[in-house]
Amino acid sequence: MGQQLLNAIFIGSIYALFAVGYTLVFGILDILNLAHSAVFMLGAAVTYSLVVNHGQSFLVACAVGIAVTAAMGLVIEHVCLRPLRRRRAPPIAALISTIGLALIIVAAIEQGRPDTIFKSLWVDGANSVSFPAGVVPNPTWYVAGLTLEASKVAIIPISIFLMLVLGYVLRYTQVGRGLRAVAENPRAAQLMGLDVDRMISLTLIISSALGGLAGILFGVALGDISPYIGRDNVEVRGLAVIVLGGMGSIPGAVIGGYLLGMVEVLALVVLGSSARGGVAFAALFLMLALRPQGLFGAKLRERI
Amino acid sequence: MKVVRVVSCLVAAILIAACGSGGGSSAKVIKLGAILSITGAGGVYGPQSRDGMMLAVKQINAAGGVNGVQISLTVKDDASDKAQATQLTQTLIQQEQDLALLGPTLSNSALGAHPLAETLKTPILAVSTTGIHIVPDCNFPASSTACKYVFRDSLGEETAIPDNIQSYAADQHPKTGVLLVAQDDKFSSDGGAIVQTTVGKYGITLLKTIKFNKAEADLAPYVTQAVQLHPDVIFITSLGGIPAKIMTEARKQNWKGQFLGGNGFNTATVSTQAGAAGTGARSGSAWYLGNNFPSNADFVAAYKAEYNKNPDQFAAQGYTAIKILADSVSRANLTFSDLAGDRDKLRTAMESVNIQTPLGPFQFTASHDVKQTVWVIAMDGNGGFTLVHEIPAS
Amino acid sequence: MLLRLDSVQRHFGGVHAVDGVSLEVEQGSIYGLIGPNGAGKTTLVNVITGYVPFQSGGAWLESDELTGLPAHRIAALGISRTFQNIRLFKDLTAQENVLVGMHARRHDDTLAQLATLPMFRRDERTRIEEAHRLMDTVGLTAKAIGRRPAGTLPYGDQRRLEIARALALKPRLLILDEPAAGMNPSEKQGMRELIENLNKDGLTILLIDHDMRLVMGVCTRVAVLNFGRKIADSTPKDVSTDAGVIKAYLGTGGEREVSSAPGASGVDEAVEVVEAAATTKVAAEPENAILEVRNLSVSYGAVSAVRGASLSVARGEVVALIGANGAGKSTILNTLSALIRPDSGTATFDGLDLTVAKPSAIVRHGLVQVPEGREILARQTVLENLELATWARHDRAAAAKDIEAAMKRFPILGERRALSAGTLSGGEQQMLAIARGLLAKPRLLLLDEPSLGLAPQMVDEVFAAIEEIHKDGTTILLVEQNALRALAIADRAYVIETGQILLSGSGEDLLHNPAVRRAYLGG
Amino acid sequence: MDFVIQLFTDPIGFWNSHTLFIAQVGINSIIALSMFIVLYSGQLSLAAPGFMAIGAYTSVLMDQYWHTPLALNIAAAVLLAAAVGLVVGLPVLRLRGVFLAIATIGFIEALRLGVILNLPITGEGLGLKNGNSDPLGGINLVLVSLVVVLFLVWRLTKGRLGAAWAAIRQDELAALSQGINVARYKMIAFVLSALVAGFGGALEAHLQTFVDPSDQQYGVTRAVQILTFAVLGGSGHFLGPVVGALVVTSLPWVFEQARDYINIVTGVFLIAVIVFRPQGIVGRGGLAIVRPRWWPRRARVNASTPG
Repeated sequence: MGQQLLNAIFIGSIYALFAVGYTLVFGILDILNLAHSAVFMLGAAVTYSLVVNHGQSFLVACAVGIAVTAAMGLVIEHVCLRPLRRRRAPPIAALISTIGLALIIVAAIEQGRPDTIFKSLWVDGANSVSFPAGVVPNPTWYVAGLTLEASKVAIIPISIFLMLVLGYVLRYTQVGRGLRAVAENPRAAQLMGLDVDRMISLTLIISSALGGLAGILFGVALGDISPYIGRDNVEVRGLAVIVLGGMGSIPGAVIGGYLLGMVEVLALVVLGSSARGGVAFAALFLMLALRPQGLFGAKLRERI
Repeated sequence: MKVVRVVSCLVAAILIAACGSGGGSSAKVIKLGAILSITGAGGVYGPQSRDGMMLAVKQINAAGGVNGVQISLTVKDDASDKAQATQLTQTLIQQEQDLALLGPTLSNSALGAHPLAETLKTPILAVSTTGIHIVPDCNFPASSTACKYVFRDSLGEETAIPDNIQSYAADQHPKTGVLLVAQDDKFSSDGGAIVQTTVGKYGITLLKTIKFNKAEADLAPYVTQAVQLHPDVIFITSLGGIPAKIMTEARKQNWKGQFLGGNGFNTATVSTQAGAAGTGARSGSAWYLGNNFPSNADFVAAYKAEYNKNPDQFAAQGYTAIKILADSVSRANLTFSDLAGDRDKLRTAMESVNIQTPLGPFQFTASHDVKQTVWVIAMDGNGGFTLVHEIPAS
Repeated sequence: MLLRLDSVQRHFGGVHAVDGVSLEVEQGSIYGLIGPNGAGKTTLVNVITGYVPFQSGGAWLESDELTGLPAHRIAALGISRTFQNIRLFKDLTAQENVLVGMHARRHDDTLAQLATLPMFRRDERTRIEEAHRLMDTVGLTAKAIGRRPAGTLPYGDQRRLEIARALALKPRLLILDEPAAGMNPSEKQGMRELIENLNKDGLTILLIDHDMRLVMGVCTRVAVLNFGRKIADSTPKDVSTDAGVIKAYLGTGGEREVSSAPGASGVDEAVEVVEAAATTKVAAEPENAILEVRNLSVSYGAVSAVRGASLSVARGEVVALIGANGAGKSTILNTLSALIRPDSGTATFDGLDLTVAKPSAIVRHGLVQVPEGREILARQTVLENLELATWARHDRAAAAKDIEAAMKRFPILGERRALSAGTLSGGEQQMLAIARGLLAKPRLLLLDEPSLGLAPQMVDEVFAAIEEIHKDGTTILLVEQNALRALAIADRAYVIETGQILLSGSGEDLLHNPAVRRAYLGG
Repeated sequence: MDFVIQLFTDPIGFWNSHTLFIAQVGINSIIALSMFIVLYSGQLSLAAPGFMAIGAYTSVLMDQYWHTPLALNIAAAVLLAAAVGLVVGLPVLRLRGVFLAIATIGFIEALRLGVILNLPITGEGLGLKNGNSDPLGGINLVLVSLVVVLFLVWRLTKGRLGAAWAAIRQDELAALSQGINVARYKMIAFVLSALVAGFGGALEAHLQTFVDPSDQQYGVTRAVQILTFAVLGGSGHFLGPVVGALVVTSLPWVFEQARDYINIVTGVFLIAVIVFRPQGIVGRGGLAIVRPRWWPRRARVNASTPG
């Protein structure tokens, strides 16, 4: 059971880190950025190929990987969101455009083979790969029959630290106030001299960088990097997390992440493996049916 | 204006088409079509199969073709999508007028494509599908009778897994096992079912069957559950990166037992991904890189020369598939005018194929399944495999 | 007795939006409901029509109790309404809009639809004919606009179409919420005739409007709301001379200025406008203008809000921009702040072309707006609001000092600095909004309706603050409904009417121009 | 390219050698129409694949265990789907926009992973063998059904029901003031869409030799694909979804050469359409479903502010 608890916490941290970026964008733009999972994957993929195919050191690779995903945030804003905003299109439009971008990113990585134009990004096509042993220092300790693996243990402080930083920035800095102002009332924000477009770009950069980092940590800790880790493994779970925590609430996303981790592991231990699959989604459905604003979200605004 | 444009387009189209068709039909050529998953999840296997086939075609044509007739192979990508695989099967048969088909890559696609080929009386040779119901009955609607047109040169899990378990049982006499099976894809579920029915025969008690979904983010909880039962063996039937993930996790959790699996183990990528954790993990394979009997040694050498990388099982099976068809064609004395007739002749010829291939001496069983040696291999811990046993076809 | 309300209560947080209102609407009458902004008129309507639940009290339509029924049931009972800001189905055609209106009295035809029986086709035809009749009734030519998406119709037509849609319900009671808002005199005249004709055909109407002339002219009985309470309920004549009403309506100082409520006499408005224009010499435009607006035209889709307006503001001036609801005042300010882009015309502020500059750049250049409805950030604390206000500035240290200063100037803000701004009262929020505007170091401050919905004493404080700011040398462009107060402190003023500057002059001139007063005070 | 050319030069040959493809387009159109019904009433629901699964499994299982005729199986499938639609709809229909979308995603995945993959009767991960499927012969049935569904949807959007839906999509508050019972009409739309989806699912199963519980079939992937059909084609006009289904399903065939990169093509196509023609290929204003609170102010009454 102890081990299972650890498992829950480890995966919970990754969920949380992924969901924070997701929920940040929703909180400020009221838009579901479905390209976020692709960005998550991109972060892991780029970092991996930098290390393995371009012989960079892990830390350099991470830095570049995060930079790339941050840049991808800008792409999302300029390609998928801003044009729609200009045309006053409703958010469902942004849903579709981000789906489109996600398709493109995943396909690009999936087609990354030694003989294609994407080879500098990725060469393993649809394969799943893992960092070769030794590239990432990853000692494993055995304490009281529990397995503690550095890469996984590290995730917890990293995630918590990042979320505290983000929380601090949003709460106590001028930029944070600006972001919250844009979230609450962009008109007023503009009248106070904020450049709303700038703030939105910033939001997506932060969100995507976090997503990318989450991807890297996922790849390192779970030894699984493939074009599909975003789409298949975390996208819908990310949704579950931000709904559990309350759409748009950062602490909500964090707690939601750990909560989902727990729920899934509990379901496995208590209900058995076969029942587990649907649990996350059943939880998602029930949450929305019973308490749409989530555990920590503000009361839903009636859009009338 | 608009009208003009449309009309001109039409005219152009007709002209192009006219030239196109004018060129094609006359020449005498063996038209083969392959439906493979180049993109999508199946992209892990499709490309290798394709490379293997292409190599074989190249060699044969270079050597003057089959009785002087060149082979033309068109490879179509089904994007790992069942619907597209089936649609492609139809067009290749009815529009491209191919003599015979190869593929598709994935089991669930095969369950759509094979019955169709059967109805359209066109030989189709599976090159990578190892699940249940591929042959003989190919899950064909409303008839338990064997499919006459469906063949398979890929070693079925129904043979590979039991052989593997048997040989390991003989070596180590394990008492207990746990099965980890991905429940949300055909291939893996098939494998799981086979394991469950087999283990009893060799005195292994299955402590628990743990099902999970491929889309699971973290498999650690399942592994923990398995490890905590302290089994002698962990059976893994799943695809892609998952076996490697499980092995790595289990070793980290300090489990020292034996991994047994199926086709999902048999690619270099899996072995590489598993790394040290995979050392000794055994599976029954249709092919072994290190075999140095000529038909394989030559293949490996040629493949390296062509693509400067090692072939894998799927490449070998793809290569073999073309060889099988070529041999059958050479014995089928086709008319090249009556397509339906030729397809039937080819089918009959295929049933009596008996050649040396990279997989070893190759024949079809009465039920069109593979009849070949099973090579029990074990991961060597750095991306390769070592041969453990050689179980000749019974 | 068609409609009867019995001490209806509705609070929002601390705000007594509707506070124990009882009233009775006679069958076949036109019942007027007036009162200054924020008096609770619309809330009362929302309660009657089931959009806002009752807190206490009750309502009856003849024998049917309305209390606690969902909106759609109430509508089905025969109360149809229009909305203060038009809520047509924008993407549906005008005709479709009216057809939707027939929903409640139309039996379900789904099966007939599937069969497309001829008899059904006949129904359809008759319905369409009826829709056209209704459009004609409200003065729309069905042939011309029937097939156009409602959203693309001109403003006046949209108002009329909304009434046609309401009529399609065959209502027992029709509630019109400010049907004449933002209409020019001739349009208003048309609306007035329409209302009278509908009433002639026996329809009972509950009319809410700012325009006293309209209300006083057509209504058989008028109730006056102020801060959620009914302060008068009588014939137009009596109401118009009721001191309490005058005070409530014109704001403090009102009684000094006028002896009877504006528009009490039924003189034709259009005539007066001309009069006004004639009797007022257009004051010479200042030459050292810091803000120059020339032939500005702005529109929302098909609805043109500002038509070739020109105005200018010189350094150190207080300029007032007065006019009726929806006349285009706020639209002009929002165009200056680049929240909306004009169709044509120029607007330059101290060398900066406002028609192309980014909103943020405009603020940085010193043109700051304190928007209508304050738009404070309710979820952030007072202090955070103030700190954000210095966003465009780079002199952090000075900014910090200014914040302290602002909290001294508006002590209430100092006291409440740690509370979230949403908890402030309306007046305090207005103070915060103004303080926020000042912290951006404006060289020109745009004030949009600073006294909107404030209690009289609050209004006094706000205007005191404004004068103080002006003394400190800030140039101010003031948009205000409380024309008396605005003109009282303005150096110059522009009177705007349906998007056009009608006349301009010194505050004094306009203030003492009888025509202007009759035409616009309290409008 | 050959694909398009043959379509013009040799229609008959095209038809004969592409029946499966055409049938798939037909099926996709029907499912897209089910999505259209909810979108048309202003609800962003992604529940269609769930109801398809219910339809498919119901009809195939009935055939397997009771050997009942296809018509009966499909009828039962449709009814069951509608019934489930009612149950699922009750708790979540008050949700707006993406919230409803997410809730319905929860529904379909809970159904697939939680139920279908765990009930022995559904064959779990092995899928379900469909004894009486008719891949090649099914096409006529499909096309006829498409025409019928198309006609029904068209008529529904024309009548009192459709008018109410359109009104709700445009402005729920105003709709209330016209005496429209918004809650009820939303529910009707949701159940009807479930019904159509169930029908489509049963039909699709009839074309397939086995029912495959994969993600592409009844999971989120499929849901997104269907949404793409409806939105791309245009959710304001009943022909939109059909056009959308046709276009998206044909892409890999039309861009034969670029097959490896087809997803990139599709992605670019999606973004282009949504940016330059948000209302979709067909129709106008189809996307007026939800607006974020911070979008520059449009006519929006806040019923709770006095004055």
